[in-house]
Amino acid sequence: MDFNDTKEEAAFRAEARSWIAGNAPAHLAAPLASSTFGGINTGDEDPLQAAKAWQKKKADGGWACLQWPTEYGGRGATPMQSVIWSQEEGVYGKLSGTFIIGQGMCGPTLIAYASEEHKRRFLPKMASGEEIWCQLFSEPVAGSDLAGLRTKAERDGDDWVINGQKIWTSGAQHSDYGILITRTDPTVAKHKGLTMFFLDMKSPGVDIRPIKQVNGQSGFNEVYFDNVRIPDAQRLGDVGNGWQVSLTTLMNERLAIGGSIATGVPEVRELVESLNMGPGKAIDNPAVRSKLADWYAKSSGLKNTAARSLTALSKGDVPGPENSIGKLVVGGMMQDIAKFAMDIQGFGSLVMDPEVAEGNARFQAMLLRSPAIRIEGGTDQILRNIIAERVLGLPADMRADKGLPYNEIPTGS
Amino acid sequence: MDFNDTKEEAAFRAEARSWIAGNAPAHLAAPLASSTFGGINTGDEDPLQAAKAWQKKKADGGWACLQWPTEYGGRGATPMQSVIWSQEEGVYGKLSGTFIIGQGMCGPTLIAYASEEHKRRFLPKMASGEEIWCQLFSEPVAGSDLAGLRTKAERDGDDWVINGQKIWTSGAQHSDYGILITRTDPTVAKHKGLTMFFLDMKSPGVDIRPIKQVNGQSGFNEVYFDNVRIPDAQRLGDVGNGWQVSLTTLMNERLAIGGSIATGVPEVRELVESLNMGPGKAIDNPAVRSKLADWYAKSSGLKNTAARSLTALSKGDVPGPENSIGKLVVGGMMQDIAKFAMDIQGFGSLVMDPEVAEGNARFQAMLLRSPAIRIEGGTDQILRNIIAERVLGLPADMRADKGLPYNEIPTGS
Amino acid sequence: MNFDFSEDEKLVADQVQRLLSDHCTTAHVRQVLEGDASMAKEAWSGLVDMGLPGTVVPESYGGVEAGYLTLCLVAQQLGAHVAPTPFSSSVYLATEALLQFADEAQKSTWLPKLAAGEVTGTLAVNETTDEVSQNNIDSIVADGHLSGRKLIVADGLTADIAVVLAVAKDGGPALYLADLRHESVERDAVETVDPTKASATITFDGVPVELIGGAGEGWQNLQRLYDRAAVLFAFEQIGGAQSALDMAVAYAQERFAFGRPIGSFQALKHMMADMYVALKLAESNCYYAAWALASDSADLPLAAATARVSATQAYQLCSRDNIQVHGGMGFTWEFDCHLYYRRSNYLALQLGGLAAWEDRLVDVLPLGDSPEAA
Amino acid sequence: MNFDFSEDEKLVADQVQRLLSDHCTTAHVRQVLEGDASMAKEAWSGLVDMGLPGTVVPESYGGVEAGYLTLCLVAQQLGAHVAPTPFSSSVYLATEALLQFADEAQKSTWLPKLAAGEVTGTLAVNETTDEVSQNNIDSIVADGHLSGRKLIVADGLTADIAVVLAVAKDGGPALYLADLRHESVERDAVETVDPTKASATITFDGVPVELIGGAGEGWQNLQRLYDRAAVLFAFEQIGGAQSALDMAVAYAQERFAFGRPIGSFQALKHMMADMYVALKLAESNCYYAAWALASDSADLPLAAATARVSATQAYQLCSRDNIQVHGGMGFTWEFDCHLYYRRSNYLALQLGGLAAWEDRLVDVLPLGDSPEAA
Repeated sequence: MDFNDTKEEAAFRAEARSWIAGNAPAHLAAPLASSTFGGINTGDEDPLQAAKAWQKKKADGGWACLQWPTEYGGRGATPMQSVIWSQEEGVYGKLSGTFIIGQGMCGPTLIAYASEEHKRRFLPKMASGEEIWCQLFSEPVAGSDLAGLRTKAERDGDDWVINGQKIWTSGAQHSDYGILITRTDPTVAKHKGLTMFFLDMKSPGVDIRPIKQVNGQSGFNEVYFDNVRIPDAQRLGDVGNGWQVSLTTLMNERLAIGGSIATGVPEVRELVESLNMGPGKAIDNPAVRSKLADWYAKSSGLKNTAARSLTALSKGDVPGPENSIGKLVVGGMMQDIAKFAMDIQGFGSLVMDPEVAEGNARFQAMLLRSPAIRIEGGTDQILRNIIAERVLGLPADMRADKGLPYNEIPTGS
Repeated sequence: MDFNDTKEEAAFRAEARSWIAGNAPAHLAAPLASSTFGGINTGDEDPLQAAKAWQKKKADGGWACLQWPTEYGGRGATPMQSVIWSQEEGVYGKLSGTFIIGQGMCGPTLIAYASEEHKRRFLPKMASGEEIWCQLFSEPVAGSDLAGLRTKAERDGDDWVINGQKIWTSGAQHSDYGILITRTDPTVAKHKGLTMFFLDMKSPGVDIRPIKQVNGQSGFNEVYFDNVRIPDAQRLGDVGNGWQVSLTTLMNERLAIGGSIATGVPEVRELVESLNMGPGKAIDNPAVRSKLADWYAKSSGLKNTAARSLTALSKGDVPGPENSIGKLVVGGMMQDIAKFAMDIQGFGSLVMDPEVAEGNARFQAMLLRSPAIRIEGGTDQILRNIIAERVLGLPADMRADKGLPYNEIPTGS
Repeated sequence: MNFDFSEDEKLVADQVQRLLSDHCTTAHVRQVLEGDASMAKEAWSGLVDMGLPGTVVPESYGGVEAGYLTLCLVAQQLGAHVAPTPFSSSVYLATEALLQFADEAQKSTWLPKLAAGEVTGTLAVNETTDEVSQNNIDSIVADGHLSGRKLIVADGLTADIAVVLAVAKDGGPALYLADLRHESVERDAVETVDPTKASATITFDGVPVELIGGAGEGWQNLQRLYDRAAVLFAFEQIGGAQSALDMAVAYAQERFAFGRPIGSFQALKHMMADMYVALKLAESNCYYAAWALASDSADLPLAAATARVSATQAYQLCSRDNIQVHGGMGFTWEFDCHLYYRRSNYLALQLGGLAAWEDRLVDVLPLGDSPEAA
Repeated sequence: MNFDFSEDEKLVADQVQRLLSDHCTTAHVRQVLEGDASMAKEAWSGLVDMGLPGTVVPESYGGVEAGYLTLCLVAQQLGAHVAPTPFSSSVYLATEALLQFADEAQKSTWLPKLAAGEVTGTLAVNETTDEVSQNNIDSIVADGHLSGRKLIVADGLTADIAVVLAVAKDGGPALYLADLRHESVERDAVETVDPTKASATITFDGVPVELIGGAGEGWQNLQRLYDRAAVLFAFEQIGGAQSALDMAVAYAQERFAFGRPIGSFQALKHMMADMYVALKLAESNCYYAAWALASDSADLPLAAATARVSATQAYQLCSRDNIQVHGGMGFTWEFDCHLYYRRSNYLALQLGGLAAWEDRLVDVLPLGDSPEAA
């Protein structure tokens, strides 16, 4: 067991650090560091343009999508090198949010299922941020029950014609391409009649409508498909094999999301060290200390779990469903932190005006954004099911849809 | 809304108080008050004899089973009078534990289903404590799934012949009679083939074996039936109607158990007021204060909920499943209290010797006994199901045994 | 003993319920949320028409003298509808402060107007983002004029008058009455998690004020006022909690996943059962606190803290897990879940947060009073 | 970076696992529980035969010098089997104290015997039922003789020697070494929630002792010792938690109710998922603490407190909810659930309770170190 860099790792780290020192947008460091939860702060610059600029520079320098093969715009790096890069990239990593879904989920799916020609055409521009990708999976009737989706794809000559609606599509409004799962056969069991494609988001018949969230932001969208045509060449995997393809994507989602995760612990710690409470500072209050210790232990446990996964990955193991715990732990913890942080300040903590209550908006942002963590990308309930069934080997839930063709499953309407 | 006694209530209270002052075993008050959780302390006296003596005296004075009709040994009192009596009986009420199952559950079942002759024969002696009753419901294969029971009753002339095994029978070892639910038809759906009886616990073929619990006590028993004969006259309700009869019993269980419930709150409060912790007493510690306040609010909520139920009962309402919350709240709370009380004392709290650590055994007793609260008489999980389905109207769980005859239900073996 | 509200009291609650069902739908609440209205005007007019701002004001001051039990049930309905009206600030805080501490002249001047809804009032206390204490009040009154800044005042944008905690120049803290329409008062809208509460920062620059209650008694009187108001806010909280729970249950019955209603999954059933339990405990504690308030019981400080603690917990739990039951829809602007979530978090902090009330509960817990549930 | 144990280290753990599977079954544990044996003798002999009491003792003192990482994995196995042996007291506490603080002569005298299992040791600290502090140690050493009473000493019934915290007559607290076989030592068995821990009250009536470490440094040295031992106890805790979770999962798969395995009900599935999460977090924190211990990192106090806090929580949760999964059977004497429940509660308090360790964690948290999970 050794936490220090090996000689090779140290050399790689030095190289990364030196390149970053010479190329990163230093003027953005301060605003990025003050970003509140659920948004990034790039000062006077347009966030999307700032993100694209940094991504392009990284790609040109050979520092984008490190683990991808070089011919697809990557560096052919090891998982460990990828982590070292993230550590060194630090605050500038906040600029990558726009590209995570494409690079973390769509990219690996293309690598596994697209034609060589498509890979060489699309992956380098995905890596460089010149083209942004989104993932069109969830539907109004198919959230936790993803395989219950309805969006229809029908064969018409060399094309497929798509009709239906997707929801919760992050970044659809500025995406160039997307991967799309559809139902091609409603008469077989629900997991069996699905097919995956990728498409140009500017195709005729694609209509993107932002969803306003509780926190006022609109990171998600509804996407409507009205006779949208996709060439069969853009099919990923076999007809009827879409569920297996989606599992590739979702397995990579766990890696992408689990990779770096905000917990709220640094923020609450900073608060309690400065906040007055009774005769002293909040950090002197035993109730505060007890909670801070528990939260620290949890966030430390996640960090150390990630380090173990990384070691396993370095040895060639495939990351398993045990990586689902990060989001499960953080969702509840951040809700607790936000509530507690505001509670110990009392009524005044409700004020969001940064001139009178600097930093307070952080906890309000967490309060309004954290409920979504417990839902997006798999609810707490689905994650517990995954852990129980796939890690612990407990039996599956009873299935009301077992053995039924998709079009005979009860829908309540 | 008025918390004061009405004139009639005040008169009744005075009468009860006066009778208790003249008749209660005052020498037992101190030991009873120091009883630890899960046991009663009657000093040098045998607890069972002390309990029987007090019960007999109450019955002779007309203060037993207050709400029963006088012809069955009761007083024909109102629910409110019954509560006033309990308040006045105070610490001596701890002597009633032995009789609760008989008087609280078997009695009401007999009143509803037994013949007039049997009621006049058995109820007065149940009220006076001269005969103790138990309830033979749960089985090794039928805990939460009570209706899945196997104990077989077969008709033979005017008798029924019983074979099988019951478990978790409180007080079977000193019971004279019991009510027993059996399966009389395994070829119909599981709720439909059940029949209820009462029997003499001294019948040939009844074998009672105490179950040693984690805390070393043996309040529960296994009871084996080997060709035990019960006259058909001792059947309660129709053949095949046992499930409905059992619901009468179980509805009264909620009342009996919900009626008075130890929470652990007074004990922990006493501890934190005297325990040294850091520079002051534990009660000065904000972490302790926060927990104490939450526990107090919960126990107060239960007390006030009971008062609301009593008001409803006084107005003629039937107590509903919402009374299930008491045990659900207390089970988890007492576990938390025991753990916390020991935690803030550290290693020394493990010592049970009353000479060196007076009162400590209380929390150890809670620690070892409280896991059972979350299980006995309906697990936390079953209670949450009851609240969700019967109070909130949410849909039932999917049933693997739905529509199956009892003898075709999967058992895993 | 009779631990229930009377038929007359319930009748008033039913009337309020009907009023709010018509004039305080979530569509009305959203108008205020999105800045298209400053309050739910028809709802407020309806409450005024029913005389409810004067529910506990004596008839001699123009009130209807219907008692605190009635007021509790009114509060429960307002909470259930997330009502954006100045009712709580004006009635539970300003009117109550005058009833408890003002002299005859002050009562005669203001109570009839408050009872008639001609003016609305509020309470101005907090000046910093630390929990309020005697040591962080810097507003000062000298020669009958108030100067200072109150960081957050509920309904501060719309109120006409305010009861203000300030320090006398040569004395301790005291409560003062200020007319917010005075030219030396400046109000700035303040953004909070619940924009329907019309919160403001209010700056006083030498505003003439009158002392209410004893000089130097401001802190104790504030505690007394908080104890009383806490009971009413707790009823708003359980009203809101019930609505959030009802919303969750309804959605779980109609939404299907995996071929069955999501309410048939134990994970969600048990979550809602726990919401119910928290609400039921809070509700029963509120009932007791209502009795203590209505009967001027010595138990009021403990009963109020107990109700407040459990009602805050219940509303925060129910509003939070209602979102979870709704899944992705739960955190959209379009669904109503966030109305309850916002209000629950606002109410949890108005009058001070949970930690402060837990501390107060233990403060007022008399020795030897640790009830077993009877 | 390589965040895993080596093959050699795992090999030792496997050997211990095999030893304990044979000689430390729950039947063996029950012999001690029910007073029919004072320890699991074959298991202890086996551990001695493998040289494990000397795992971290230098070869020059007769140890095998296999390192702390190995010792952590041994501890995990002992925890998994709820082993009733004097290992933890003798190795993590007594041997460790001598290794850290003793002088050459003391080491030469005692370490070879401890490493060979010829003598066993323990640590004697607590005198009251308050959490231990510098202010509640009344045992006193005058002229090299110790008098006082230690309320609870783990393995105090069987240990040969003890490291004792006491106050020098004219100085501060210090650690002393006492031979428990001396005639002026009286030991009384003490009943606790876990009778397999051979706990004793020990009274010293003028027992000759030697100072270990600096005079007046007893309190700081105790903290240092606790930091080191906490890592090893945390490994025992996660070992036990894993066994409790495994037991729950196995039962939930085979027990049927309502025509299906109870493990198919979400209420139980999710309970076990939460047990797994708590365990996984604790396990990862333990790994880091093992590294900090083995590499003498400056991070040790923080890493130890972090591992201790999460391991205590994980074991208490897993042992408690294992009972719940077992339903009625879970609280019978016959089923093994209570073995884990007892041990989890004993281990949670030995070295001080959770509140004390949470406090310590925040004490040693360096400014600016609040990791996001990377």
